[in-house]
Amino acid sequence: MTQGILIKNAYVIDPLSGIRGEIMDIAIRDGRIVEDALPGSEVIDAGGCLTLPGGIDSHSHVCGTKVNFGRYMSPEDMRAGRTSRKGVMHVTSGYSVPTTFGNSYRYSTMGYTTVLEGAMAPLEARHTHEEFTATPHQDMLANTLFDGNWSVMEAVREKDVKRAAAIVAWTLAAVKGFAIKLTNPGGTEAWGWGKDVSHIHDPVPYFEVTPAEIISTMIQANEILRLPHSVHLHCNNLGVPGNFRTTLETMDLAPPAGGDRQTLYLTHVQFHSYGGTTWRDISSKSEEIARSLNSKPQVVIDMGQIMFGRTTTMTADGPMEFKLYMLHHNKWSNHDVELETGSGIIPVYYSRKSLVNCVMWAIGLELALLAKNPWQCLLSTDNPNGAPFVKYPEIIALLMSRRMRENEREEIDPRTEHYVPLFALDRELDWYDIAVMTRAGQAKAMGITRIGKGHLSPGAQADVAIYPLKPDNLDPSVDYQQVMAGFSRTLYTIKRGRVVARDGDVVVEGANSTIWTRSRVPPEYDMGSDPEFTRKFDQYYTVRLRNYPVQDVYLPRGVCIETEAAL
Amino acid sequence: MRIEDVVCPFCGCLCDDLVVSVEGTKVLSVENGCTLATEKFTGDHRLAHPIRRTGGAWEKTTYDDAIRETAEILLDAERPLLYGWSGTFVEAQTLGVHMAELLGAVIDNTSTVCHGPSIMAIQEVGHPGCTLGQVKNRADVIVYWGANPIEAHPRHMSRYTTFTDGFFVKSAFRERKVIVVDIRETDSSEIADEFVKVTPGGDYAVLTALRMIVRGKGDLVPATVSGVTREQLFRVAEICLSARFGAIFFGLGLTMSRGKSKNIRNAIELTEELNRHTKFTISPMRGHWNVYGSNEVFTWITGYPYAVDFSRGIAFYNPGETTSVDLLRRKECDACLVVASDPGAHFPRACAEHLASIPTVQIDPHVNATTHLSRIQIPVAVTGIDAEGTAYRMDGVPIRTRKLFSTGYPDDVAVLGRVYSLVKEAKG
Amino acid sequence: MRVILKTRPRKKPHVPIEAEGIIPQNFLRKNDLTVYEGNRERNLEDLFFVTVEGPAVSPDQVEIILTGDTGRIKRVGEYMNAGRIIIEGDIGMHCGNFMSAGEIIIRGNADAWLGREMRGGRILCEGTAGDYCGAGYRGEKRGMRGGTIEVMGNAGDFVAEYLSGGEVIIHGNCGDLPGVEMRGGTLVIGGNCSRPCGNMTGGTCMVIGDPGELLPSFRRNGSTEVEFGGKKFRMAVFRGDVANRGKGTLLVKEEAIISRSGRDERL
Amino acid sequence: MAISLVAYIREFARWEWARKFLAARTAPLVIPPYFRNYPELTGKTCTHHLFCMMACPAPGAIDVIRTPEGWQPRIHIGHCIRCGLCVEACPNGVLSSGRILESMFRDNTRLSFSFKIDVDLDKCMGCGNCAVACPVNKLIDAQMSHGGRASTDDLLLKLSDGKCRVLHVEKCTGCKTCEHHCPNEAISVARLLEAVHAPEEVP
Repeated sequence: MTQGILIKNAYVIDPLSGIRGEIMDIAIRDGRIVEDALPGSEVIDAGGCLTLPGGIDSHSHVCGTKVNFGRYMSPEDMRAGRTSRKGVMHVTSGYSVPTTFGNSYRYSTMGYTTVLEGAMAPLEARHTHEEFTATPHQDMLANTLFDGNWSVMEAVREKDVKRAAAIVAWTLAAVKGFAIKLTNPGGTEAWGWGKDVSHIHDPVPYFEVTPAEIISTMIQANEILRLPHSVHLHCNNLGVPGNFRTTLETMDLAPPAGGDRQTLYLTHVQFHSYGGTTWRDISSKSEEIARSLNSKPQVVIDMGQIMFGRTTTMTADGPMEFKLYMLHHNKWSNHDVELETGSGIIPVYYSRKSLVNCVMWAIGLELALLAKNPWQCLLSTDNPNGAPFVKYPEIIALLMSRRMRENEREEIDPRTEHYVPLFALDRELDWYDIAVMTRAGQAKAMGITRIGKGHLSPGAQADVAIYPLKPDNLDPSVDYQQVMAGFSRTLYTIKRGRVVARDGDVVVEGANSTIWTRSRVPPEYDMGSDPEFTRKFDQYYTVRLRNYPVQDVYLPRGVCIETEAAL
Repeated sequence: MRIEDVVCPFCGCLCDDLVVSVEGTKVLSVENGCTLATEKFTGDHRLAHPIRRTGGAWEKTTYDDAIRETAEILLDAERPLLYGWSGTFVEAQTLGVHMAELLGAVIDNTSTVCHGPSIMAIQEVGHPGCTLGQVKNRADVIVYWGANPIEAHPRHMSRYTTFTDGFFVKSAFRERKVIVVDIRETDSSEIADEFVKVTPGGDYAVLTALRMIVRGKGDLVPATVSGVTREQLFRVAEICLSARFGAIFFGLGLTMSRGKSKNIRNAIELTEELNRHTKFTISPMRGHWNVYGSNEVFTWITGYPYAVDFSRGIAFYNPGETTSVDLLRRKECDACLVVASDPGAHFPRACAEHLASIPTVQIDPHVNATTHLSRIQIPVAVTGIDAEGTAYRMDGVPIRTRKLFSTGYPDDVAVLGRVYSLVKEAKG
Repeated sequence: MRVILKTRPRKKPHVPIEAEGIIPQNFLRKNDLTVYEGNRERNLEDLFFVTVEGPAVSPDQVEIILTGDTGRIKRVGEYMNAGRIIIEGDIGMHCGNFMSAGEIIIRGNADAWLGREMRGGRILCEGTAGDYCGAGYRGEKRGMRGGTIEVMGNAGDFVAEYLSGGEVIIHGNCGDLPGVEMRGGTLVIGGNCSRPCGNMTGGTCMVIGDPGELLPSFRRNGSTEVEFGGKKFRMAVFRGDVANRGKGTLLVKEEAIISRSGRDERL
Repeated sequence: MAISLVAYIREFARWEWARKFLAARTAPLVIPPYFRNYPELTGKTCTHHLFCMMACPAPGAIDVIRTPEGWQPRIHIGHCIRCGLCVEACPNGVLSSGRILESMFRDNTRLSFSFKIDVDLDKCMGCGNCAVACPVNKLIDAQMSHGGRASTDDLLLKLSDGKCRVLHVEKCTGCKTCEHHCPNEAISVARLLEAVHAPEEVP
């Protein structure tokens, strides 16, 4: 193996470095981008093709208990996408919830090198980490669920922000998590009794705290701990017609931060932007949401785009999945996690014939088109909830081509246009916007630019994707088919300085790392020796405190981001 | 030396609060564990070294030779079966699946003879479940259906359900109602508030009747359904409906009786129906301590929880066709590797006979019924005693077992890793 | 065109053969098909003596005759869309999977999953059929969607599970839970069975013999007269399965109900 | 009819009888020290030891119930045989009957309970139901009642080497919860009631 790689004639867009499309060379050595290549480096001629930092998915469900249960309960889904062992590639199966290697290979061939698992229940963190090691071609991060955490809710009730922060710090370090995830805060605890919360001021049974209080406290705790990412929030009332009000109220909870840091990341906002009162009169409220977003630089969202076809929905939002089940009456799995959170899984089919689905489809696109700043609206499908991530290229094409949207308009329920503003939007995103929405924006929002993610400046991690697209002689608004094909399959995907995928095939065994965070707190805030915390742990969990933390052996290449908590 | 918080590698309860005293490589005492746990820690019938059968007799062999011969047997076979896996840890199971991929083998775990039907039912209708702590802290109604936890999971009731106090259940056995459904009185039915005695094979109809009552179609329920009176059915439905949080646990009495997966499906649909009124969950009582781990590993690598056939390169799954018992009954297999389980004791006679007629290799610490069917046996360390690794509790909570001391035995990963590299070498 | 495939003797006769390539449309141009014996890839000729008689211009004109030790051959006729396959003996699992047109005639017995997820065409089995005849795949919500399966002998358990279209006729007895989860189509059972149509939501099932134990979740809804095998029968009509909000129809012989009424308090 | 009535009066209205009836003098009635009436509440605080119930030989004669003021014994007159054992058994003098308390005080006697717990090791599966349900254990070790882990050896019962072991039988209050909840009938509690002279020190 040569010491390095030199990529010549690359059409580089590197938003974080301010490069908006220049033909240049990129030198790689020892897994990092360097100024100059070593003599004898392997030379890759990009031939003017689009070259971007490795793709980053800031919200995807690919590993862990509920994802695996999605696979477990869906042999019919596994019938699609089966490949046999080929070279270094393991067998893969599945379409909407592929096997770990399936996810990894498909992400790799799309140029993705970093993926954040959207929801990890702390108690079952070990499982997520085990699957991370079986998703070998992406660096992984895990959002850790705190939405129904009893200790946190008690701290919120006592209005003790510092204690909440200390609990978060202890938990993230124990389970090797990356950031705070709140999924329907309070609602998952209410679901322990088969209930839900109906708005952000609706108190949680017994704990008598409101979602708004949980969100605000956790935002403060997050900033006290100086975690790289902000609070990552799945709002209350997902998928309920009229829920845009909840979303707007929630956005108002985000305090402004210093600089251009966000204090709140709202995920899959498409599912939270519905007007109307029932499924019959559901309408798009993307304009209201975008207006609020455009006035709040402290908020970042991702789209949560849905795409037509079959998929599997899975979320920690247990009550929502049950409501969905009652609608579809197909199959339903639920998994409550003691003292922490819940989850639910059901398969769905988004149909072009369904007005509701068409409205949902339009809303996601509208959010991306109406958000003035691409750094504030990232591309996602909340894989696999809106659609499997393999649909990203199609979404990119839709965003870049008005013509493609018009063509799609012919295919969908004709009433859609009365409920959505999509077809009035002329905006077509450019290559730069896409680069922001698929990697640079993610890296910035997740706060991992410092460890060399999402950009190509010297010192950065050598995660590079070269797509068979030549922006100089391609008009994406016309040649959207080519855009789609190009983003589906890189010429080269380079991960930490190694070519991992070439022309759609993975060519090496992977060796990913897992990125986690640890906030140093003063000893009096160490929950591991807090009598009240440990007493409750001993009495109410079913595992021993000593058997709870994820051992280092589960992170063979762990990367820890340490912060100093302001406690 | 006293070692605290030891994880028990016996049943699916995976109790992790044992205190084990050891001296050198000997276990002196086990605290907090049940009889089965203590037996596992203190019992000692370990095979000292690999053995192979020549003619009618056993001869001692080396690890090198045994491993090489195992690889050869597997490489020669046209329909090899890799069976077992529930008594070992996740890392070894992972190797097993990768090996099956390369060999074009069928890989199957012990679900095939226990909760395979439950998995099939879950694949039809899903699984509203929860972790055991959720039951401990909230449940006021507990149903054991076709399960006898006292025998098979002795501490289930005292650690997770009936007797343990939880956050919202301060005085457990006074506040929780226990319903036991079975075809006969059992130890567990002794402590039930309501014992429902069903005629053998009648579970499906009883579940159907309960669903009807919960749905408000109770008028159609006849005076007795499979031996259960209409009055009792209504009483049971009323207890369930008035629960704040109910939990159903089902065992082999439901999975392995007439109707099989359809019984479980019906029970799951009853749970779903009850969720329209209150909160209910349902969970299988998994037997082997890490059988759920093998389901998880198989699933994340192949997409299917058990009975995965790689003979065509891709993963194919079809219980009834690719499950071990069916393969052996049809005499399809021409070689078998048994890891950490005892099919000789659990499989029907015809299957065991076929195992004896083909080259069967067993990787297991102990001499057991399968030893008598095997051509080679390779002893390994016992996970949870002299080896460590990940295991999944019956509710999906992963726990790392502890290694109490070192013996000279290699663990499953060491042995399988060497077989795997030989296979990899041969397959290029 | 007539293609005669006679099995060659094998060293390990129990190892299954997967031969989804054996369908009429594949024999129009070439005979070098791949089949699989266990985990080994084989040429058709390795496992069969192949004789081709006469020409054909379309798959409709192709008739395949399978003879010899055929009981271990799986997936024959999978995705078949025209022509005819005649199996002189027994046939292995998954015969006629997904077939959409054409005809399969089995002179012997068929193993499980006969006509799984079948879309159209006709399968005639002169012997007995195994479990899951005319059923679907694990986790899938729809089984057989069209066509006809006729079994002259008995069939196993879970016949026509998830049936959603087409017709399954079993002249003999069925095992447990025939028509379970049925949602459309027609199932006719000439003989006896037990617990028919558990959890059905749609479709029609008719049991001419003894329906064995009936589930409590069916509501009596009058009676009707049907004809089967040239005889007329007076049938009790049930609607259900009410436990599953079902709107299926189950027809059971009136005499069977009367003779049962002693032990079944509901009727 | 009239004649017989007259005869009747004549027979019974004899002077001798009337004189004796009106003029007789006997010693006043004294309640003997051994007389035991239905037990009454003395107003002392019941500590819910249930010794009264355990000592009572008549089925259903005494209950200890929770009232708004706290626990209190309740006597069911129809069942009570007035043996007074409950009065003697109560460690707190909650009940009184006749002069029992008085004479106990005078003679310095009392009834003492002790318990013997037998575990049939052949039947015991080590399920831990008894140890977790045990109300004494519950007071000593919350971890025990929350899932069966013994965090101390001060417990009355715990699992050791796969069987239930009795560690501190002297802590037993004889409630028999363990016995009621043992699925195998492997554990039994014997109550030993004996009269002792002068309250002994609890070892």
